[in-house]
Amino acid sequence: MRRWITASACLVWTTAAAAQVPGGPTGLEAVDYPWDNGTRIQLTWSLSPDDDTLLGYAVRRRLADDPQQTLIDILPPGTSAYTVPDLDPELAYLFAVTAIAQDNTESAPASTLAPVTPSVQAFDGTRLWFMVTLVLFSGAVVVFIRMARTGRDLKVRKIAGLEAVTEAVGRATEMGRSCLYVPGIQDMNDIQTIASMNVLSHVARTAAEYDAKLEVPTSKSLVMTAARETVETAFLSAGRPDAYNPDLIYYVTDEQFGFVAYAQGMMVREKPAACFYLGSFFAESLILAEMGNSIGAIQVAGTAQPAQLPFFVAACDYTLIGEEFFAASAYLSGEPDQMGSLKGQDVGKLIVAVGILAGVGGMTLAAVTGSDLIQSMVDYFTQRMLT
Amino acid sequence: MKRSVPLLITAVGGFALIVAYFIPYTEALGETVAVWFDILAAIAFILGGGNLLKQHLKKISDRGPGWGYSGVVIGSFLITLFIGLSKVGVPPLAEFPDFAWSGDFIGIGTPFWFIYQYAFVPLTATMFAMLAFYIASAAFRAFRAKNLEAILLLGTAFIILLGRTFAGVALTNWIDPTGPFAGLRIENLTVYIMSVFNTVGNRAIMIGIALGIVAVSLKVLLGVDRSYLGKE
Amino acid sequence: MADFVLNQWWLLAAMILSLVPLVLQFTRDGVMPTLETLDRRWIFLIMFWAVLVPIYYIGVTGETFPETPSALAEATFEEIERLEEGDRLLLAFDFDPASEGELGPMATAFVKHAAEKRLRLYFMALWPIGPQMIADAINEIILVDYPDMVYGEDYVNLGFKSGNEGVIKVIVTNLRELYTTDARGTAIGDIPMMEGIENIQQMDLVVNISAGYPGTKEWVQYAVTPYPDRIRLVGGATGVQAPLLYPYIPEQLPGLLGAIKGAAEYESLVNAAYGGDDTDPKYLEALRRMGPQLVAHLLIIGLIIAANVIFFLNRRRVARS
Amino acid sequence: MKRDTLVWTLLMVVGAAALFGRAVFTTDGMGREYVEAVPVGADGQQIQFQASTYGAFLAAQAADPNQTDIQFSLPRSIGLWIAALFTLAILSFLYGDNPFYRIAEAIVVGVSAAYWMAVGFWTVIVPNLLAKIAPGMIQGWAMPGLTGPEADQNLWYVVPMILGVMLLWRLAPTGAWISRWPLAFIIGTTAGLRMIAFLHGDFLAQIRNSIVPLVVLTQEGFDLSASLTNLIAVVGVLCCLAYFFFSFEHKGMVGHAAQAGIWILMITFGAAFGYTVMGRIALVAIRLEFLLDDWLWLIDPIGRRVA
Repeated sequence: MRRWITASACLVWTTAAAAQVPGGPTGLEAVDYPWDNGTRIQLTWSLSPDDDTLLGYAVRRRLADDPQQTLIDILPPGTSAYTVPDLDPELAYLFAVTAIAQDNTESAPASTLAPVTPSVQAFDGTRLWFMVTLVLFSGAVVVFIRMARTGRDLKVRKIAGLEAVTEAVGRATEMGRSCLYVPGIQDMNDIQTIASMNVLSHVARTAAEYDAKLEVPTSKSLVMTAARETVETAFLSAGRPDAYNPDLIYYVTDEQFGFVAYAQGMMVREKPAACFYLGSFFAESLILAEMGNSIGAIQVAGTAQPAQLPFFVAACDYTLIGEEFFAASAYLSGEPDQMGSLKGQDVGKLIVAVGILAGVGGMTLAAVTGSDLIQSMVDYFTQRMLT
Repeated sequence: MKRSVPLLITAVGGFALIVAYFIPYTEALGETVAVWFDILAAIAFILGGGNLLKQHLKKISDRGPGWGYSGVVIGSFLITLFIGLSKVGVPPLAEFPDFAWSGDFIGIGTPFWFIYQYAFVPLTATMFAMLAFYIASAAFRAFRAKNLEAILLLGTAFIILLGRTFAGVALTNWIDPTGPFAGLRIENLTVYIMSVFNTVGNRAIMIGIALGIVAVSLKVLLGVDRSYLGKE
Repeated sequence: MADFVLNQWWLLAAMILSLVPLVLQFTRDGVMPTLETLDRRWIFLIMFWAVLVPIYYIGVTGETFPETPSALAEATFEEIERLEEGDRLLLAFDFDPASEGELGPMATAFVKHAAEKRLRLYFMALWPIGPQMIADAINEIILVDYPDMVYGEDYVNLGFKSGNEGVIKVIVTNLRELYTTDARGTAIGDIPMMEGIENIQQMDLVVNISAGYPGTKEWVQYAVTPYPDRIRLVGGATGVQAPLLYPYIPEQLPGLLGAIKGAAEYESLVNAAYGGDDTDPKYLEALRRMGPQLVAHLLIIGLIIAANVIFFLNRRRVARS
Repeated sequence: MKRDTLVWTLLMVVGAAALFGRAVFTTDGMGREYVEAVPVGADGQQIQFQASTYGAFLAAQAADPNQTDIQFSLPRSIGLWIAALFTLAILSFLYGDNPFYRIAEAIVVGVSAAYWMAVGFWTVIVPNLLAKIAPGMIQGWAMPGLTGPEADQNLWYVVPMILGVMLLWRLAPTGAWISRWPLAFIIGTTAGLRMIAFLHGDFLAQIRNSIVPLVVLTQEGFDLSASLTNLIAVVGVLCCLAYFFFSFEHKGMVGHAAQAGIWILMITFGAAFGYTVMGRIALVAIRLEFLLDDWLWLIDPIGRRVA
């Protein structure tokens, strides 16, 4: 039952008696991996003459000033090149490769003679494809924003949750009750909170126009600061700077459940008629949404926390799912710049769909035909371009 | 000055970090910025704490409804803050008996630990526990077969819930685990739903979110969205 | 059961009394109208009793509800059952006190099972607080119930190493690069059971109990994926984490215990095989915790059914009128 | 409604009286905490109190009636009672808003805000800001163990300090706009960092994972179920993406795909909902166990109060 008697396990006992020692690999060369962050070295060697009977090759490294060798990896037979990862750019290394026979006997090593130090280059070439991706997707957004500025008419579909924002604020005004806006419980270093500030600006503007009371409790001091700037600007641009009351935008506590303990108590006492939960939420999502439901408020929620979406979907009137939440401020503003960014996102999705279809097609073709060429193309796509 | 400089700071800060990501010498810049952010957030506590005091002091001086509770907030806030910041009752570390301030501010048995253990933990944990009640009332109200979407939502939740009880498992135990219909056994159904549909749904949501983040970030960096920068 | 009712009549009386107004409302207004306008506080109250009474019943009588092991729990059990005396088992404890409620019972059951099988146990942790969880398991199980197991020969605590998945990447090929001593500071070379151990590919099985990052996902990605033939992994995870691991079942992760339910199933398997007649209550923790789970789940299922009965009856009534 | 409240209040009072009577007049007892004195430090001079149990106390008393190693702890017992009352106060909100809940709410807000401020001061401001700017001073004050490369002065940290001061400028009577500069810095760097992180992490990984062969061949030949699963996965992702398209109304082909997409999303949400229930019930079970076991001593599943 000793399954662990495998190649690597037995490297420690290399003195198996009377075993045929395989021919070793030769001509080991180590060179720095070009265009990287100085953590890789490339090894190449010539195959052992007994390559077809081998179990594989063992690659070891050691520091130039330390005799202790470290096993890095065991490679299948037929391999004659390897990129050593995770090295330190400030250290010099020596490498050795041995051939291992089926009975775990090891050959004499092929060793590098001069120490090699991985060097840091000015550009990380391993991220080249990622840069292409980045340029492609940001480019799509930027190009459409520019196109929108030239006055092109860009149409988008309706999102029910966003149509409801104005209606909800209006209803709160009619009923003489307040609106509650919770911008999530994360700090300004979460992009969802930033997106929430953008939406808040439009909600605040609507509230200013309707003369509704808008209350914004926050869980972080910085969010309170940003929300005050946002709401003040919105009231100003709605022509109601006098109606702006900074005391309605306040800090509660950084603690998630302390915040929600306050929020549910406040909701049951003040009974806001419209509740907006837009931002990054965790477990408190359901507490807020259930409480809002029990007081009969119209609730619009939006988050990019996949784990909390089910609770918002179950308990709120409208839920903006993931990307819809990020699109909300563009929708609400209706400005051409903003519409352009939506189109850019769509182009991004189109590229993704085409990429997935191409990859799936290639992989299926490779599986059916067994063609190594197609397989290597697919591998390049998934292993290099998509990493 | 009031608006154009911040816009410049936003754009330069953001684009510099993007470029830095591709240059090995500067790729760790993001981590430095993250540490700086933590420092800024900690300094901003002063704003938050000040606002908390101001807001509740105002309620007390106005004698508005429930002003007594505001007194409780201020009292518990100031007491906790004083004990926490001044390390009341914290003995120095055993290795450094001469350094009176070296002890762990939340070491077991210290007053701050008592507050944490006997007030902070039970209060927040019970708040968290209230979810069990809300999840039941949400299920009762929301899971009604109004249309196909609602049926799928409640049907899936139902199967998963059933699979979490031995009664549910027993319900499909008669299906031969090696036969052709083994996939209909509730535990297999659960695994299938989670590993196929749940994975697929989350995958699409994640792709959408990433694109949304790109758009929002670019709008912020290009100054299209700048409401948070206030008025001129 | 009868004894319980007789001795603890006051609890049941309190429960029944508290529900009397609801029953009255049912009889007065009829079932349907009551359900339609049901105050959600009744749901809260029923939920409260649904959790409290089983806890109390199990706490007083020590009886637990039966558990039918699922295929995944059986697969997990089999993975360990297949090992032979003296085989090597790596136990990686990646959780903290916050998740101990769910994962503690799994850890207990894994250690008991392994100790009964006389496996050699290697403990390690990637979470800074993991060593405390390891110490708990050693103190409460091995030292108390398996005093003949010798430290360094039958079990060893390698302790915590920082670096998250980086640690896994290294120890799959070279354990000694990172672990020069065990948690007590003894040099690895001086520990008899570490003799000949170069890397964790030599382990016969890896058990990972995790509450998040780093955890089972990282073990799959950085240990099993590169060495699928040499490293076998089973895991235990919290209810929140478990769904994220399903995509790896069964190829890369032949066994998985999800949440307290998985723990209870595995516990019942271990106790059935090694528990004897009078199992120590500490080996029944998950089964005890399943009591309130079961009743509460049945309650929610009942609520969903009730909600839909109302919905359909209503719709038919509307259609008729 | 008033009568309801009265009835409930009466019930609570009766219940409390019964529990109190049981604790006082029977031998069962309730709500006491015990500690064990453990010597710590190099010379064992310092004494630290660690949590113990009533059972251990009884055992120690039986062995030596004069022992002082394990003893009753008044502060911890008071703490336990406060914790139990807080637990009940929060739960009482399920019935409706009430003064007990409002007190608990006020305390949790005040305590937790101050708690995080103190944590921020001792774990961020002191080691990550002050210790970088003035390591010598901090080493002599609160961090005597600060040595090695960690103890080098790093004046770069003056930058976040200046930004912090600008942020606090809001409190000054004029020039509040200066606080927009640090805010702009935070928002700009967040946008840059998150964009890269999401695109390079989740985004590419999700696309990579979506690329699977539609025909799965194994040693035994064509694997129908695996192929079907892959097909569902690929079509499913594309349909969900179609749902998120903003440019097209959900009509025609796109409409059908988007419809299928929303079905898959609903299955996803239902599954996550069902799966979360278990964890949430565990949370309330732990709170009730705390009340019944640690506080009321009504149950004792692991024998902590048996000698």
